[in-house]
Amino acid sequence: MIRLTRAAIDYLALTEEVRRGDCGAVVLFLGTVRELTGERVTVALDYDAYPAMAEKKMAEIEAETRKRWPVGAMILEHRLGHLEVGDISVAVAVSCPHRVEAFEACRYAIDRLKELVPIWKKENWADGSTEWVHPGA
Amino acid sequence: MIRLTRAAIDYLALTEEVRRGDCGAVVLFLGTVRELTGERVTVALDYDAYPAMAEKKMAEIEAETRKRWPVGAMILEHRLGHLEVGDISVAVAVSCPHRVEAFEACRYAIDRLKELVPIWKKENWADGSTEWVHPGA
Amino acid sequence: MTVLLFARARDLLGIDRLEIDEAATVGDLRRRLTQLYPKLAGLAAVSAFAVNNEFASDTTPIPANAEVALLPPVSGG
Amino acid sequence: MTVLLFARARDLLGIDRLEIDEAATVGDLRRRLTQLYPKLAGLAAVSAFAVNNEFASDTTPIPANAEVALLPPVSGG
Repeated sequence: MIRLTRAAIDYLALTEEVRRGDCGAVVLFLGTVRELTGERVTVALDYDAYPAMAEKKMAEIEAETRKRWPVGAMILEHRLGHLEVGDISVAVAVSCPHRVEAFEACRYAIDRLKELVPIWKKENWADGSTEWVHPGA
Repeated sequence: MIRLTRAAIDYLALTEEVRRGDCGAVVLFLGTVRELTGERVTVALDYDAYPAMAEKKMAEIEAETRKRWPVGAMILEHRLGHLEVGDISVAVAVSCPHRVEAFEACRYAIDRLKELVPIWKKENWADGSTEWVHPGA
Repeated sequence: MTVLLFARARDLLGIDRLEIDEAATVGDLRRRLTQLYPKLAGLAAVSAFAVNNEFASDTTPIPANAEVALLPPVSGG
Repeated sequence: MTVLLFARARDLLGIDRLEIDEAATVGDLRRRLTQLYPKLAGLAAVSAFAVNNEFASDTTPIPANAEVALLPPVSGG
């Protein structure tokens, strides 16, 4: 299951959703807004998306992940809008029968999400300036 | 931080404890009681430990993990006693500045825990029999 | 045709979409954008394009009524 | 000396610790246990021992008043 949301990510609900009797392992990844990038201080991030394509790509990532590992349940959820330091921007929860699979599947899903999903963040630096983050641009 | 407990593991509290402004990534692993092992049906597990040594080994694993990765905060918690299918037996929560480190550190900690910590589980099979699990014995 | 703009591309032009004559391929569109909007040139050179919600290469044809988007390097997560 | 027992070892003997004459090394203790408690022999052969909460090899000496434990293969997690 995939979700784009403007509300705070409720990772407890999301983790409960993936727990299953036939899965002995759950791995949850949370991406949170970090205060420091090198020497620069972030006060907030704004996340923008191309929603229709982002949802399509996230659904494809779920399908690819399920093809490669015996996933019981998984949820990819990304938050959009204005986030403060410490807020959760993305959560990936995966349950699998065994732990190695659950770690690999969760890591694959977040790695692919960061590569492929049309979502962008704008830094709000402590000095008042802002800057879209476009790696390599 | 490490904990042995006979109460249900509150992984929400534990995850909140590791979230930090200087860490952009949290990885949580939950081990849960799986219903099926091959064809056999588990109804419950009993976990026994050598508590003093288990706590010592868990503290060593935390120290080793912190030596290898830039861990912000981490908690290893293992439950003991009688657990039903779906209950959480172990939780490892790790925060790091970046996600690759958080995944590796969390996985290392749970892998080492399963190798080194003197905790044992007894299967309670659906046919009423019980059996201590001693890999290789 | 309409081209959707996001992130820095939107800020550079101050609009979230632009109207432009039909282009046969993504490569044609990229060249056209670069000529018409010099401010966008540097970013357009390193951006991807999407045609109907799928990543497209410069040789991808653009069908009539396609939904086309300029996608600067992504930074979600 | 006292040897703590856990898991299947405890169930096999029906007790959680046993008293046994001092042994110089873990190897001596392992042999002694195997002779005195034939029921334990198979499991003792594949078990680890701990001396003062640390894994010990067969050559590890056992100090007086050490806390010694027989550790069948672990299965926590």
